Amino acid sequence: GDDSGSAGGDGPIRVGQIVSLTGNYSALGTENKKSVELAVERINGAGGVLGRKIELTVLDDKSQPDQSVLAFNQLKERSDAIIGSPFSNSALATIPLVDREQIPYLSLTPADEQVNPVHPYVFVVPATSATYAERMLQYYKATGITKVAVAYDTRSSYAVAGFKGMRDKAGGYGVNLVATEEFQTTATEFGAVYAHVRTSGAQALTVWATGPPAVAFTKGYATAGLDIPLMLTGAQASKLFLDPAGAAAEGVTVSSSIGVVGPHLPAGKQREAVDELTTAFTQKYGYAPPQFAQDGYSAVKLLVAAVEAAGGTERTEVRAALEGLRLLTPNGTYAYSATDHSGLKPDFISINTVTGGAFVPTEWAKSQLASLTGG
Amino acid sequence: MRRHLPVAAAVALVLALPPLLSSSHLAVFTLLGLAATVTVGLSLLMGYAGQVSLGQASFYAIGAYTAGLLSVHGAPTLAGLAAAPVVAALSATVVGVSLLRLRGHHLAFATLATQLILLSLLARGEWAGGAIGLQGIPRLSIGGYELAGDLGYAYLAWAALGLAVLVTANVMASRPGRGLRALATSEVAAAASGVPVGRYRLAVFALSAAFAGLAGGVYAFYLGYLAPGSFPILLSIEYVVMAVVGGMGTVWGAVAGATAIMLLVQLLTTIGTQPGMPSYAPSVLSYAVYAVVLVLVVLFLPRGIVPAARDARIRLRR
Amino acid sequence: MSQLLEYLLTGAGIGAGFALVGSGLVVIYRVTRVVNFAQGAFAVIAAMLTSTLLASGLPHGAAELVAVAAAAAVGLVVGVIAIGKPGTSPRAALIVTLGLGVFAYAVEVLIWGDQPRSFPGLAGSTHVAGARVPTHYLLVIGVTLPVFALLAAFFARTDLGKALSACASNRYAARVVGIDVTRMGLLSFGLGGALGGLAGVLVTPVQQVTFDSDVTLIVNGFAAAVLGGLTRPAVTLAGGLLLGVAQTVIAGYGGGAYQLELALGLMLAVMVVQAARTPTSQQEAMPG
Amino acid sequence: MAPLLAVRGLSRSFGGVYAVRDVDLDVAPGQLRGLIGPNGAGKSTVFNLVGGQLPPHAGTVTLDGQRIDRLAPHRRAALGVGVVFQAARVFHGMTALENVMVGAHATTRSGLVAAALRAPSHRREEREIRDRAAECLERVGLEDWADRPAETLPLGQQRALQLARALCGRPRLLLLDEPASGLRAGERQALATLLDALRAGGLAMILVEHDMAFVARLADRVTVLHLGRVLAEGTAAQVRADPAVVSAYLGEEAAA
Amino acid sequence: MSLLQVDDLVVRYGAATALDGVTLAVEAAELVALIGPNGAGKSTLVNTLSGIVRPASGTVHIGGQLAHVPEGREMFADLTVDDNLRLGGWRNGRRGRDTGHVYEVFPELAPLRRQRAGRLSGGQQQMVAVGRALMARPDLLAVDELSLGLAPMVVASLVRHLRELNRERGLAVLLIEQNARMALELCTRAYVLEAGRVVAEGPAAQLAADSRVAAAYLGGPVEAAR
Ligand SMILES: Nc1ncnc2c1ncn2[C@@H]1O[C@H](COP(=O)(O)OP(=O)(O)OP(=O)(O)O)[C@@H](O)[C@H]1O
Ligand SMILES: Nc1ncnc2c1ncn2[C@@H]1O[C@H](COP(=O)(O)OP(=O)(O)OP(=O)(O)O)[C@@H](O)[C@H]1O
Ligand SMILES: [Mg+2]
Ligand SMILES: [Mg+2]
Repeated sequence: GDDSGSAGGDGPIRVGQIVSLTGNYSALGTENKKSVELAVERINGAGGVLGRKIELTVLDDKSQPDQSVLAFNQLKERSDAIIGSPFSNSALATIPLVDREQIPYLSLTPADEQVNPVHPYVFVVPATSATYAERMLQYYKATGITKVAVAYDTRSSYAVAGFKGMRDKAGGYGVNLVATEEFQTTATEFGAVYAHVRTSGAQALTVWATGPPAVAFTKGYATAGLDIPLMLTGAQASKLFLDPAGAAAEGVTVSSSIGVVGPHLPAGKQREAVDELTTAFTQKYGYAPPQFAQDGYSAVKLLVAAVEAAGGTERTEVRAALEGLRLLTPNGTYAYSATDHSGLKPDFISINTVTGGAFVPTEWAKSQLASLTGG
Repeated sequence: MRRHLPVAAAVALVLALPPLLSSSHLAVFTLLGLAATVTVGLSLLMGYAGQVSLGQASFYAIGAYTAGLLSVHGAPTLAGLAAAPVVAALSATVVGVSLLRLRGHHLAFATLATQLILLSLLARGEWAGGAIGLQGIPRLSIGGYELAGDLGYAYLAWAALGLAVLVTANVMASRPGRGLRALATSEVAAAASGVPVGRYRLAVFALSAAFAGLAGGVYAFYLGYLAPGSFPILLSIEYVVMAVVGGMGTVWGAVAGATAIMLLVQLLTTIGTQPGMPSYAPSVLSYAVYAVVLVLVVLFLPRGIVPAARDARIRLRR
Repeated sequence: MSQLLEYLLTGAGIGAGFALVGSGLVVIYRVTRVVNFAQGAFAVIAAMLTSTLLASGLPHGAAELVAVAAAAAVGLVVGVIAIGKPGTSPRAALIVTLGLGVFAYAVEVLIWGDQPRSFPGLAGSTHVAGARVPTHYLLVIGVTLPVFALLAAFFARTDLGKALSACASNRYAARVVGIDVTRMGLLSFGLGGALGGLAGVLVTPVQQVTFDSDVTLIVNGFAAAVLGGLTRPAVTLAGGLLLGVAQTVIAGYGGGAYQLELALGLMLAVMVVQAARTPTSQQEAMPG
Repeated sequence: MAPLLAVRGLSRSFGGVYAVRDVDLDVAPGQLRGLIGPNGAGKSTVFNLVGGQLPPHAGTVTLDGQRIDRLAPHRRAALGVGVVFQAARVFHGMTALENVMVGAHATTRSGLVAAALRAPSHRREEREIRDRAAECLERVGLEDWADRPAETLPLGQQRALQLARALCGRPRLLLLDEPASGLRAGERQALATLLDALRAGGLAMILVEHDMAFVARLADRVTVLHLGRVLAEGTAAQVRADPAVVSAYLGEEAAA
Repeated sequence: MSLLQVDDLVVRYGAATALDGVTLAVEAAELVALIGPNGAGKSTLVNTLSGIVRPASGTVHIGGQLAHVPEGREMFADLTVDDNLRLGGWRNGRRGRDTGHVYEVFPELAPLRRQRAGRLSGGQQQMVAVGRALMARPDLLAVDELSLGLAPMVVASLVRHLRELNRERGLAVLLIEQNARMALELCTRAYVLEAGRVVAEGPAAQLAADSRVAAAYLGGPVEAAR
């Protein structure tokens, strides 16, 4: 490490990013990295923050928790803030060190455990799975669905948390979970789930999963002859899901952050925030920004706003600034507080149907989004 | 005495190095010590006793979770650390009683399957923190003194390695060690010479698991957090690579192999994420260079780094 | 009843996929005693290539064929590097194939990126005796069975098949009788590549591939093949089917939370019982 | 003298075909029994049944009055059964001396823990094993090869090495499966002298060998196996004269 | 040129020299014995002939089909006896498939043709090893230990067959044999190899009469006991 005094000063603002560029989470991590770089580039191009440039250092955690710790150790002395890994285990391995070193840490993984209990310096950017669960229940209630089957990947902490959130809150929305099906990350065939759901009398099926099983599930569902809607979660709201699932995804319901359905937003600040990212990202990389890109971009936005509010990079001040922040980003409007480090409300989640290979908000979602003018 | 000189030099280096390292290098140093400890055990198993384990990380995990769970539930941390190798060895014994009937690739597969099953149990078990992991493991305290700084863990990791090396060297140069090496060639002939083949196979399996468990125990306190994601199958395969690259059938081979692979990986990570590198560099470059180096080393030093170095030295002396 | 039949048939479909990956491992191991860790990469490359070819307008069938041929060529290249150099032991060659598998990651990411891909297979489902089975699984079974029949016949009945087996059985003796052991090894790698490619193009339509899907593929293939000691095609097929059917039946009647563990446990039990019935003295050649 | 080894009604089949059937056999201390017969007669199978490499399907094996036919091979070794296999089986990656030291396993004790701690008792025993092994190597004339990796020894030396390894276990009964095969006349001579000396020391031995002259010179008694059964038993001269043995095994030329 | 011509052959294993300038020849239809103590380099020589060991220097010329009976039997343990034999005919392609003539030489093997070779007794394996070499229908048969583990009757019949093949088909043999007396009786010429060098050569009868050779290889009291 070089000079370790990190407060104030006029030098660049040093941001470290720990991200999975190899291993299981690399598909997510690459998008995180691209969008963070894009945001930094744009901000520096526009003159920086408080007249200071942002200097970004990116390290690969290889989708391994201890490599994340290694990366953190490498970054801690020369970073004013850190953007964390998309892999929940990596993030959780790093958080004790964040507590000790007291560096503002913006996490790009949605695990509820990071904010519950609150760690003073840890702020989560993506909507947590519990938030998604709540939004889906709102949708079910609004569309008169009361009997729901749930299937979840027992090995994915995201899926388990989502399932638990749904189970705990279902009663409040008059929803009855008539079937609970478990499967594994490695599963490629779900005939048993389809069969069990078929006999359960459910009116809809929610699947909590990340990565490969979601695609295999959807492909199987298309030939299973079930005629109730299949509802997937934010983890599927990207081309990482749409491309491999292909025609099988047609007609499936998928919840997503609002950034994913930017063109369907009403004109206004929120729409502008999304368009800003979409235009820049598409220009640079040739495709529309997926969910994970929105998270990365929003993280930089949040950080910059906090530094501006704090008037510098003094860590305690940046932390305090984050806690009092209200900021419009492509992901929605964040409102962190001393007791809530997860920031996003269910309102910023859209429920979509895959139509013609794209995410199109449902009628209900459209009516909800109509209020999101952001100003 | 002259034989002990290189060893003494190595010990002195290990003692002197940690305070000089930056905190990130110190972390690498610590993790290296742990990886080498596991690899010494694996090399013992593969190189001497001729058994392949593709699930060695499971004993690393068992050691780690043993130490973690005990101390999370209030047991003295030192007791947790002491229990780590013991529980790992016991698990190996229990698993081994039935699995060690298997040989060669059957055994390799069985160990791999065992690890998959273990990971799955950990990911499902609320008691173990589930997929999200076990949080809040305290730091290790020895006699009321809490090992808070990273320096202490670096020494601890390398002390574990020292112990593993010493025990391995002692065992291999002795009666049971010879029995083990013999049964690697021919169990029939070894048994006819009086070697209790089954018991020995089990014992060496347990011993190698104990090393992995000890390393896991240190890891638990060092990181303070454990998750199934920390012990993937690929980690087990990495240990095999380390053992083969370093050279099997020699204790120092395991250490050299772990060092070479670990440093290579860190180097590639650093290079790949340098500013100015193309966006695919971190993955493409690190995969490609890692692969090429690995393939070249294995093709041109098929018996491993240490035996090759030894041969070269003998040739130079001539 | 028809429910059980449905589980059995879909299980056989997945199991056949496992067995196909395993078959390539068997062909290579049987001849060279090398456990080819690059086997999964053959499948991934063929699948990725198929998706590209289909996207560029090549019809189904042709695209798959080209991809399988390409996988065979990749197999040959892997073989040349892994066993082409004299004095490379099977254990060293194993690590080389592992390295080449990682190298394939680099190539795949460079060409196809790190995002998952898939392509459609046979659509819809078919009713078999009242059970509803995705049609694509019937295709997988329909290809796998004849492939294994051919493979078994090739090794058991043809001179070339026997010469190939002889290479691993006793390398020295094979050279004594004039078999070119290296050339036979390369042949097996080519064949193994084609089989891996075939597995890739057949299983991808029901799931997806990413550059690192090879790990899962190889674990399943290894599980299928190891039951027959990595040398026996027929037992490999049985192993794959056992693994696949056990998973669907367990998921169907017990729940999916532990299907893999239970299926693996079942395989382990079969292996241990098998081993217990053959004493050591028979696994090694008898002292005679 | 009471027999050290008593084999009664020993039988073993492979896939329904008997390789050994109803065989009786005795060896007393200081006695060398020849075991001869055509190829595939069941001689090596008898050795495997006595040594424990194969379980018998019927019959008993007693050593010094104790049943050993259900014991694991390493237990039989500990009781004093030494084996020299027909195919040379030396341990790879170990020197000739280390190979022989493995043979001492049967009669030494120190285990993993003592070795790991380098306990004094263990170090003493190590020295003793090394001395004993060196002595055994010398007995078979391999002292110059002590530090060579065993697998690089020529075949003849590998066979001698096996003998040294067996001797290092201080056996009471030694099973020798064609120990002279691949040896030249001079080397056979040396082997014969060694076996004579061992017999004089009270060792009981069973010798399988196709060289009738070698057997005749050494064996006190000879058992002839044919198709798994005992065809004849007696002194070398007696069995050589037996017409059944001539027609099944020796052939007219050799007997002439 | 001779059927087999070896000139100044040097073979090394690492730093150790196993053959140190060996020159030897076998003419068509000639029976030649190669005798020498353990470790002399006999197996190394034969392995070099069949291309398994690479020489450091020197040349090997073979003017016909060579077949090699390796030391230590070297079965394809998990293949059947029949398959083992057939592979012996690998070099001959289709013509190499007829195993009948081998079962004539070794009638003992006929009932075992479906048995896995690894399960055979030692002597039975040696028969397969010799039979496998005969399957190549060679011009030159290099035998590394002919009678190893074979019962006396089998040896006698094998010797008869070799003589016959030599007479009828012009088979040449380079014979390494533990029983030097038998080897010198069967062969017309012989070489004595010691420590990697040819130390004596000449007509077999003449070598058999040589007192030094007799003492070392033909045996004293053991053989004399006959
Ligand atoms: N594991 C086995 N499976 C099947 N058959 C076997 C097995 N072991 C031995 N046999 C058969 O049993 C018979 C006896 O074999 P054994 O090895 O005892 O003969 P031997 O008397 O030692 O012959 P040799 O003098 O050739 O060594 C042979 O016909 C052999 O083929
Ligand atoms: N693979 C090897 N590595 C090292 N040295 C070897 C190897 N093979 C043989 N040697 C050595 O080469 C020399 C010649 O051995 P070779 O086997 O050719 O002798 P041989 O005359 O056939 O002996 P035998 O009569 O015992 O069969 C010996 O000193 C032997 O130790
Ligand atoms: Mg025998
Ligand atoms: Mg030889």
